[in-house]
Amino acid sequence: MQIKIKFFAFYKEKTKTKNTIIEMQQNATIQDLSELIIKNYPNLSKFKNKFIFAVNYEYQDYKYILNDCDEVALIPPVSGGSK
Amino acid sequence: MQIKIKFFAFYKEKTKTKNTIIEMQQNATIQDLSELIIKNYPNLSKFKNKFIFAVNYEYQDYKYILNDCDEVALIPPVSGGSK
Amino acid sequence: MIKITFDKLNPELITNSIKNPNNGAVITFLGTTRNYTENRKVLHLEYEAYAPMAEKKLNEIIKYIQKKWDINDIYIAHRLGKVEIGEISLVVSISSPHRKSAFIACEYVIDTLKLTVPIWKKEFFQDESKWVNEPKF
Amino acid sequence: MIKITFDKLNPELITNSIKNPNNGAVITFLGTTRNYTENRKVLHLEYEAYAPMAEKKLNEIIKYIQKKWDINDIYIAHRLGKVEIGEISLVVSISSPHRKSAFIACEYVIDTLKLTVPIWKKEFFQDESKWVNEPKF
Repeated sequence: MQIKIKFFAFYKEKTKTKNTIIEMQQNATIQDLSELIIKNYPNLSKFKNKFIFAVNYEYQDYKYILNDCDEVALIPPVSGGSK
Repeated sequence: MQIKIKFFAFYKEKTKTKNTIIEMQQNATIQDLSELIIKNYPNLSKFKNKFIFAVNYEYQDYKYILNDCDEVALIPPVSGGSK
Repeated sequence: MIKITFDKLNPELITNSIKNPNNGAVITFLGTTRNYTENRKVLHLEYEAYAPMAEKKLNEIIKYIQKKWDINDIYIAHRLGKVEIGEISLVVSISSPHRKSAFIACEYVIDTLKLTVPIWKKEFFQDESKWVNEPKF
Repeated sequence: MIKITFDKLNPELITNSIKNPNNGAVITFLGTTRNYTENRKVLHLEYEAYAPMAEKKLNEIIKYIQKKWDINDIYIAHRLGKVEIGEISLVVSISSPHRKSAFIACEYVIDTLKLTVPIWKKEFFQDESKWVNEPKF
Protein backbone atom coordinates (compact mmCIF):
# COMPACT_ATOMS: atom_id res chain seq x y z
CA MET A 1 0.00 0.00 0.00
CA GLN A 2 1.02 3.61 -0.49
CA ILE A 3 1.42 6.09 2.33
CA LYS A 4 1.70 9.85 1.71
CA ILE A 5 4.31 11.43 3.97
CA LYS A 6 4.50 15.15 4.76
CA PHE A 7 7.40 16.94 6.45
CA PHE A 8 7.13 20.39 7.99
CA ALA A 9 9.35 23.16 9.32
CA PHE A 10 12.43 21.68 11.02
CA TYR A 11 11.92 18.22 9.52
CA LYS A 12 11.24 19.62 6.05
CA GLU A 13 14.58 21.42 6.15
CA LYS A 14 16.47 18.40 7.48
CA THR A 15 15.03 16.03 4.86
CA LYS A 16 14.89 18.63 2.08
CA THR A 17 11.53 17.02 1.40
CA LYS A 18 8.00 18.40 1.69
CA ASN A 19 5.94 15.47 0.38
CA THR A 20 6.81 11.92 -0.55
CA ILE A 21 5.13 8.57 -0.99
CA ILE A 22 6.38 5.43 0.74
CA GLU A 23 5.40 1.90 -0.26
CA MET A 24 4.58 -0.23 2.80
CA GLN A 25 3.21 -3.68 3.52
CA GLN A 26 -0.39 -4.20 4.66
CA ASN A 27 -0.85 -3.75 8.43
CA ALA A 28 2.30 -1.67 8.77
CA THR A 29 2.26 0.54 11.87
CA ILE A 30 3.55 4.01 12.59
CA GLN A 31 6.41 2.26 14.38
CA ASP A 32 7.34 0.58 11.07
CA LEU A 33 7.01 3.89 9.22
CA SER A 34 9.21 5.62 11.78
CA GLU A 35 11.98 3.10 11.12
CA LEU A 36 11.58 3.44 7.38
CA ILE A 37 11.88 7.22 7.64
CA ILE A 38 15.14 6.94 9.56
CA LYS A 39 16.46 4.52 6.97
CA ASN A 40 15.56 6.91 4.15
CA TYR A 41 16.68 10.06 6.00
CA PRO A 42 19.56 8.98 8.27
CA ASN A 43 20.17 12.53 9.54
CA LEU A 44 16.81 12.29 11.37
CA SER A 45 17.90 9.26 13.38
CA LYS A 46 19.00 11.28 16.42
CA PHE A 47 15.51 12.85 16.65
CA LYS A 48 13.70 9.51 16.45
CA ASN A 49 12.45 9.45 20.05
CA LYS A 50 10.93 12.94 19.51
CA PHE A 51 8.85 11.92 16.49
CA ILE A 52 5.16 12.82 16.68
CA PHE A 53 2.86 11.63 13.91
CA ALA A 54 -0.52 12.68 12.63
CA VAL A 55 -2.57 10.44 10.36
CA ASN A 56 -5.27 12.16 8.31
CA TYR A 57 -5.04 15.28 10.54
CA GLU A 58 -5.23 13.39 13.86
CA TYR A 59 -2.40 12.65 16.30
CA GLN A 60 -1.75 8.88 16.53
CA ASP A 61 0.63 6.75 18.56
CA TYR A 62 3.23 4.21 17.36
CA LYS A 63 0.84 1.23 17.48
CA TYR A 64 -1.52 2.79 14.95
CA ILE A 65 -2.06 0.50 11.92
CA LEU A 66 -1.83 2.39 8.64
CA ASN A 67 -4.24 2.10 5.70
CA ASP A 68 -3.67 2.55 1.99
CA CYS A 69 -3.58 6.24 0.97
CA ASP A 70 -3.24 7.51 4.54
CA GLU A 71 -1.70 10.98 4.80
CA VAL A 72 0.93 10.85 7.54
CA ALA A 73 2.67 13.99 8.81
CA LEU A 74 5.81 14.10 10.92
CA ILE A 75 4.95 16.91 13.32
CA PRO A 76 7.72 19.04 14.85
CA PRO A 77 7.14 20.50 18.34
CA VAL A 78 4.42 23.11 18.01
CA SER A 79 5.04 26.81 18.71
CA GLY A 80 2.12 28.74 17.28
CA GLY A 81 1.57 32.38 18.10
CA SER A 82 3.76 34.27 20.52
CA LYS A 83 4.21 33.63 24.24
CA MET B 1 -16.81 75.97 58.33
CA GLN B 2 -18.19 75.37 54.86
CA ILE B 3 -18.48 71.91 53.31
CA LYS B 4 -19.13 71.44 49.60
CA ILE B 5 -21.60 68.60 48.98
CA LYS B 6 -22.01 66.79 45.66
CA PHE B 7 -24.86 64.43 44.74
CA PHE B 8 -24.69 62.00 41.84
CA ALA B 9 -26.95 59.76 39.81
CA PHE B 10 -29.71 58.30 42.01
CA TYR B 11 -29.07 60.77 44.86
CA LYS B 12 -28.90 63.72 42.47
CA GLU B 13 -32.35 62.83 41.15
CA LYS B 14 -33.82 62.26 44.61
CA THR B 15 -32.49 65.55 46.01
CA LYS B 16 -32.87 67.46 42.74
CA THR B 17 -29.48 68.86 43.72
CA LYS B 18 -26.07 68.50 42.10
CA ASN B 19 -23.95 70.75 44.33
CA THR B 20 -24.62 72.57 47.53
CA ILE B 21 -22.74 74.09 50.44
CA ILE B 22 -23.50 73.24 54.05
CA GLU B 23 -22.36 75.25 57.03
CA MET B 24 -21.03 73.00 59.83
CA GLN B 25 -19.31 73.39 63.16
CA GLN B 26 -15.58 72.77 63.60
CA ASN B 27 -14.74 69.07 64.13
CA ALA B 28 -18.00 67.91 62.60
CA THR B 29 -17.79 64.31 61.33
CA ILE B 30 -19.29 62.55 58.35
CA GLN B 31 -21.79 61.10 60.83
CA ASP B 32 -22.92 64.65 61.63
CA LEU B 33 -23.06 65.50 57.94
CA SER B 34 -25.11 62.39 57.22
CA GLU B 35 -27.73 63.49 59.75
CA LEU B 36 -27.77 67.00 58.35
CA ILE B 37 -28.34 65.66 54.84
CA ILE B 38 -31.33 63.65 56.00
CA LYS B 39 -32.73 66.69 57.76
CA ASN B 40 -32.35 68.79 54.59
CA TYR B 41 -33.52 66.03 52.21
CA PRO B 42 -36.03 63.91 54.17
CA ASN B 43 -36.77 61.65 51.20
CA LEU B 44 -33.23 60.24 51.56
CA SER B 45 -33.84 59.08 55.12
CA LYS B 46 -34.75 55.52 54.15
CA PHE B 47 -31.39 55.15 52.33
CA LYS B 48 -29.36 56.44 55.27
CA ASN B 49 -27.73 53.13 56.17
CA LYS B 50 -26.55 52.78 52.54
CA PHE B 51 -24.75 56.14 52.46
CA ILE B 52 -21.15 56.02 51.24
CA PHE B 53 -19.09 59.19 51.36
CA ALA B 54 -15.96 60.39 49.66
CA VAL B 55 -13.99 63.37 50.94
CA ASN B 56 -11.70 65.07 48.44
CA TYR B 57 -11.94 62.04 46.10
CA GLU B 58 -11.23 59.42 48.79
CA TYR B 59 -13.70 57.06 50.48
CA GLN B 60 -14.01 57.85 54.21
CA ASP B 61 -15.95 56.32 57.07
CA TYR B 62 -18.44 57.95 59.43
CA LYS B 63 -15.83 58.88 62.05
CA TYR B 64 -13.91 61.05 59.60
CA ILE B 65 -13.51 64.63 60.89
CA LEU B 66 -14.26 67.22 58.24
CA ASN B 67 -12.19 70.30 57.44
CA ASP B 68 -13.19 73.67 56.06
CA CYS B 69 -13.69 73.61 52.27
CA ASP B 70 -13.73 69.80 52.05
CA GLU B 71 -15.52 68.45 48.98
CA VAL B 72 -17.80 65.65 50.14
CA ALA B 73 -19.66 63.41 47.70
CA LEU B 74 -22.54 61.10 48.51
CA ILE B 75 -21.65 58.08 46.39
CA PRO B 76 -24.41 55.79 45.07
CA PRO B 77 -23.57 52.09 44.58
CA VAL B 78 -21.13 51.90 41.70
CA SER B 79 -21.98 50.12 38.43
CA GLY B 80 -19.42 51.21 35.84
CA GLY B 81 -19.06 49.39 32.53
CA SER B 82 -21.09 46.32 31.66
CA LYS B 83 -21.09 42.97 33.41
CA MET C 1 -3.49 56.36 30.13
CA ILE C 2 -7.01 57.20 31.26
CA LYS C 3 -9.86 58.72 29.32
CA ILE C 4 -13.34 59.51 30.66
CA THR C 5 -15.27 61.04 27.82
CA PHE C 6 -18.65 61.80 26.28
CA ASP C 7 -17.21 60.95 22.84
CA LYS C 8 -17.50 57.54 21.19
CA LEU C 9 -14.64 55.25 22.16
CA ASN C 10 -12.27 54.10 19.43
CA PRO C 11 -10.78 50.73 20.45
CA GLU C 12 -8.50 50.57 17.38
CA LEU C 13 -6.75 53.82 18.33
CA ILE C 14 -6.49 52.69 21.95
CA THR C 15 -5.07 49.25 21.12
CA ASN C 16 -2.62 50.71 18.60
CA SER C 17 -1.42 53.30 21.09
CA ILE C 18 -0.35 50.61 23.57
CA LYS C 19 1.08 48.08 21.08
CA ASN C 20 4.79 47.93 21.65
CA PRO C 21 7.50 45.80 19.98
CA ASN C 22 8.85 44.87 23.43
CA ASN C 23 5.55 43.19 24.24
CA GLY C 24 4.22 40.04 22.66
CA ALA C 25 0.69 40.14 24.03
CA VAL C 26 -2.08 42.72 23.81
CA ILE C 27 -5.42 42.08 25.49
CA THR C 28 -8.33 44.41 24.83
CA PHE C 29 -11.61 44.20 26.68
CA LEU C 30 -14.68 45.95 25.28
CA GLY C 31 -17.76 46.41 27.41
CA THR C 32 -20.71 46.95 25.11
CA THR C 33 -24.30 47.89 25.73
CA ARG C 34 -26.60 44.89 25.68
CA ASN C 35 -30.10 44.91 24.21
CA TYR C 36 -31.58 42.93 27.10
CA THR C 37 -31.05 42.93 30.86
CA GLU C 38 -32.82 40.24 32.87
CA ASN C 39 -35.14 39.63 29.90
CA ARG C 40 -36.17 43.28 29.67
CA LYS C 41 -35.51 45.14 26.42
CA VAL C 42 -33.13 48.05 26.97
CA LEU C 43 -33.57 51.12 24.74
CA HIS C 44 -30.30 52.84 25.64
CA LEU C 45 -28.03 53.57 28.59
CA GLU C 46 -26.66 56.64 30.27
CA TYR C 47 -23.44 56.85 32.25
CA GLU C 48 -22.58 59.49 34.82
CA ALA C 49 -19.25 59.91 36.61
CA TYR C 50 -17.71 61.81 39.47
CA ALA C 51 -14.92 62.46 36.99
CA PRO C 52 -11.99 63.74 39.09
CA MET C 53 -12.48 60.99 41.68
CA ALA C 54 -12.94 58.36 38.95
CA GLU C 55 -9.62 59.43 37.42
CA LYS C 56 -7.90 59.27 40.80
CA LYS C 57 -9.28 55.76 41.46
CA LEU C 58 -8.32 54.54 37.97
CA ASN C 59 -4.81 55.93 38.48
CA GLU C 60 -4.56 53.96 41.74
CA ILE C 61 -5.62 50.79 39.89
CA ILE C 62 -3.02 51.39 37.19
CA LYS C 63 -0.25 52.01 39.74
CA TYR C 64 -1.22 48.80 41.54
CA ILE C 65 -1.12 46.55 38.48
CA GLN C 66 2.11 48.17 37.25
CA LYS C 67 3.73 47.27 40.55
CA LYS C 68 2.12 43.87 41.07
CA TRP C 69 2.34 42.45 37.51
CA ASP C 70 5.11 44.60 36.04
CA ILE C 71 2.82 45.94 33.31
CA ASN C 72 3.70 49.26 31.73
CA ASP C 73 1.29 49.71 28.91
CA ILE C 74 -2.35 50.12 29.87
CA TYR C 75 -5.19 52.26 28.61
CA ILE C 76 -8.59 52.57 30.34
CA ALA C 77 -11.36 54.49 28.62
CA HIS C 78 -14.94 54.95 29.87
CA ARG C 79 -17.77 56.53 27.95
CA LEU C 80 -20.23 58.92 29.63
CA GLY C 81 -23.65 60.21 28.64
CA LYS C 82 -26.11 58.44 26.37
CA VAL C 83 -24.82 55.16 24.93
CA GLU C 84 -26.82 53.31 22.30
CA ILE C 85 -27.26 49.51 22.19
CA GLY C 86 -24.16 47.80 20.81
CA GLU C 87 -21.93 50.81 21.47
CA ILE C 88 -18.85 50.55 23.64
CA SER C 89 -18.95 51.91 27.19
CA LEU C 90 -15.60 50.60 28.45
CA VAL C 91 -12.24 49.77 26.88
CA VAL C 92 -9.38 48.24 28.87
CA SER C 93 -6.28 47.50 26.82
CA ILE C 94 -3.10 46.03 28.27
CA SER C 95 0.11 45.03 26.56
CA SER C 96 2.78 42.94 28.22
CA PRO C 97 5.65 40.61 27.39
CA HIS C 98 3.75 38.01 29.44
CA ARG C 99 0.36 36.84 28.28
CA LYS C 100 -0.68 35.32 31.63
CA SER C 101 -0.09 38.45 33.67
CA ALA C 102 -1.83 40.60 31.05
CA PHE C 103 -4.96 38.44 31.39
CA ILE C 104 -4.89 38.55 35.19
CA ALA C 105 -4.26 42.30 35.24
CA CYS C 106 -7.04 42.99 32.73
CA GLU C 107 -9.60 41.09 34.81
CA TYR C 108 -8.35 42.80 37.98
CA VAL C 109 -8.84 46.23 36.38
CA ILE C 110 -12.42 45.49 35.35
CA ASP C 111 -13.40 43.85 38.66
CA THR C 112 -11.92 46.68 40.72
CA LEU C 113 -13.31 49.37 38.45
CA LYS C 114 -16.81 48.00 38.98
CA LEU C 115 -16.35 48.07 42.75
CA THR C 116 -14.56 51.33 43.46
CA VAL C 117 -14.69 53.78 40.56
CA PRO C 118 -17.57 56.29 40.89
CA ILE C 119 -19.32 55.79 37.56
CA TRP C 120 -23.03 55.03 37.42
CA LYS C 121 -25.20 53.44 34.78
CA LYS C 122 -28.86 54.16 34.09
CA GLU C 123 -30.92 51.74 32.03
CA PHE C 124 -33.79 53.10 29.94
CA PHE C 125 -36.63 50.65 29.34
CA GLN C 126 -39.87 51.15 27.40
CA ASP C 127 -41.82 52.11 30.52
CA GLU C 128 -39.24 53.42 33.01
CA SER C 129 -35.59 54.20 33.66
CA LYS C 130 -33.51 52.95 36.56
CA TRP C 131 -30.02 53.36 38.00
CA VAL C 132 -28.25 50.02 38.17
CA ASN C 133 -27.77 49.04 41.84
CA GLU C 134 -30.18 51.74 42.94
CA PRO C 135 -30.28 51.71 46.75
CA LYS C 136 -33.25 49.77 48.09
CA PHE C 137 -34.66 49.85 51.60
CA MET D 1 -14.66 31.45 12.47
CA ILE D 2 -11.12 30.42 11.61
CA LYS D 3 -8.63 32.07 9.29
CA ILE D 4 -5.10 30.86 8.55
CA THR D 5 -3.63 33.28 6.09
CA PHE D 6 -0.50 34.80 4.55
CA ASP D 7 -2.23 38.20 4.56
CA LYS D 8 -1.85 40.78 7.32
CA LEU D 9 -4.38 40.28 10.11
CA ASN D 10 -6.93 43.02 10.70
CA PRO D 11 -8.03 42.90 14.37
CA GLU D 12 -10.61 45.68 13.90
CA LEU D 13 -12.51 43.71 11.26
CA ILE D 14 -12.28 40.57 13.38
CA THR D 15 -13.50 42.23 16.58
CA ASN D 16 -16.32 44.01 14.74
CA SER D 17 -17.43 40.78 13.10
CA ILE D 18 -18.01 39.11 16.48
CA LYS D 19 -19.49 42.10 18.35
CA ASN D 20 -23.09 41.31 19.05
CA PRO D 21 -25.78 43.27 20.91
CA ASN D 22 -26.68 40.14 22.89
CA ASN D 23 -23.19 40.11 24.36
CA GLY D 24 -21.80 42.63 26.82
CA ALA D 25 -18.15 41.59 26.71
CA VAL D 26 -15.64 41.29 23.87
CA ILE D 27 -12.10 40.14 24.60
CA THR D 28 -9.48 40.34 21.88
CA PHE D 29 -6.02 38.89 22.23
CA LEU D 30 -3.27 39.98 19.85
CA GLY D 31 -0.01 38.05 19.67
CA THR D 32 2.62 40.34 18.18
CA THR D 33 6.18 39.76 17.06
CA ARG D 34 8.70 40.84 19.68
CA ASN D 35 11.99 42.52 18.86
CA TYR D 36 13.94 40.45 21.39
CA THR D 37 13.82 36.81 22.48
CA GLU D 38 16.01 35.80 25.42
CA ASN D 39 18.04 38.98 24.93
CA ARG D 40 18.75 38.27 21.25
CA LYS D 41 17.61 40.78 18.65
CA VAL D 42 15.04 39.24 16.29
CA LEU D 43 14.99 40.53 12.69
CA HIS D 44 11.72 38.93 11.66
CA LEU D 45 9.72 35.70 12.04
CA GLU D 46 8.30 33.12 9.73
CA TYR D 47 5.28 30.91 10.41
CA GLU D 48 4.50 27.63 8.68
CA ALA D 49 1.36 25.54 9.15
CA TYR D 50 -0.03 22.14 8.29
CA ALA D 51 -3.09 24.10 7.29
CA PRO D 52 -5.88 21.48 6.97
CA MET D 53 -4.89 19.84 10.26
CA ALA D 54 -4.50 23.24 11.98
CA GLU D 55 -8.05 24.13 10.89
CA LYS D 56 -9.37 20.80 12.16
CA LYS D 57 -7.66 21.28 15.54
CA LEU D 58 -8.89 24.87 15.85
CA ASN D 59 -12.42 23.71 15.05
CA GLU D 60 -12.16 21.17 17.86
CA ILE D 61 -11.03 23.92 20.26
CA ILE D 62 -13.95 26.11 19.22
CA LYS D 63 -16.47 23.29 19.65
CA TYR D 64 -15.06 22.56 23.10
CA ILE D 65 -15.32 26.12 24.40
CA GLN D 66 -18.77 26.55 22.88
CA LYS D 67 -19.94 23.54 24.83
CA LYS D 68 -18.01 24.15 28.05
CA TRP D 69 -18.51 27.93 28.43
CA ASP D 70 -21.59 28.51 26.29
CA ILE D 71 -19.73 30.90 24.00
CA ASN D 72 -21.04 31.37 20.48
CA ASP D 73 -18.99 34.14 19.00
CA ILE D 74 -15.32 33.40 18.48
CA TYR D 75 -12.79 34.22 15.78
CA ILE D 76 -9.29 32.75 15.61
CA ALA D 77 -6.88 34.07 12.98
CA HIS D 78 -3.25 33.03 12.50
CA ARG D 79 -0.78 34.65 10.14
CA LEU D 80 1.65 32.56 8.06
CA GLY D 81 4.85 33.40 6.19
CA LYS D 82 7.17 36.28 6.98
CA VAL D 83 5.99 38.48 9.86
CA GLU D 84 7.86 41.69 10.68
CA ILE D 85 8.59 42.90 14.22
CA GLY D 86 5.50 44.47 15.81
CA GLU D 87 3.13 42.80 13.36
CA ILE D 88 0.33 40.55 14.54
CA SER D 89 0.70 36.79 14.21
CA LEU D 90 -2.38 35.70 16.18
CA VAL D 91 -5.81 37.15 16.92
CA VAL D 92 -8.30 35.47 19.24
CA SER D 93 -11.53 37.38 19.71
CA ILE D 94 -14.42 36.16 21.86
CA SER D 95 -17.70 37.82 22.69
CA SER D 96 -19.99 36.63 25.42
CA PRO D 97 -22.74 37.84 27.73
CA HIS D 98 -20.43 36.78 30.57
CA ARG D 99 -17.09 38.51 31.00
CA LYS D 100 -15.58 35.83 33.28
CA SER D 101 -16.20 32.94 30.92
CA ALA D 102 -14.93 34.95 27.95
CA PHE D 103 -11.62 35.52 29.77
CA ILE D 104 -11.28 31.85 30.73
CA ALA D 105 -12.20 30.67 27.24
CA CYS D 106 -9.78 33.09 25.58
CA GLU D 107 -6.86 31.86 27.69
CA TYR D 108 -7.89 28.25 27.07
CA VAL D 109 -7.88 28.82 23.29
CA ILE D 110 -4.37 30.30 23.32
CA ASP D 111 -2.90 27.70 25.70
CA THR D 112 -4.38 24.80 23.72
CA LEU D 113 -3.47 26.31 20.37
CA LYS D 114 0.17 26.47 21.45
CA LEU D 115 0.13 22.81 22.48
CA THR D 116 -1.84 21.06 19.76
CA VAL D 117 -2.23 23.13 16.61
CA PRO D 118 0.45 22.36 13.97
CA ILE D 119 1.87 25.82 13.33
CA TRP D 120 5.61 26.47 13.62
CA LYS D 121 7.59 29.62 14.16
CA LYS D 122 11.08 30.34 12.88
CA GLU D 123 13.11 33.17 14.40
CA PHE D 124 15.60 35.02 12.22
CA PHE D 125 18.57 36.51 14.09
CA GLN D 126 21.52 38.48 12.72
CA ASP D 127 23.72 35.38 12.44
CA GLU D 128 21.31 32.43 12.16
CA SER D 129 17.70 31.29 12.00
CA LYS D 130 16.05 28.70 14.22
CA TRP D 131 12.73 26.95 14.60
CA VAL D 132 11.25 27.59 18.04
CA ASN D 133 11.27 24.33 20.03
CA GLU D 134 13.56 22.70 17.48
CA PRO D 135 14.08 19.07 18.55
CA LYS D 136 17.32 18.58 20.43
CA PHE D 137 19.08 15.28 21.14
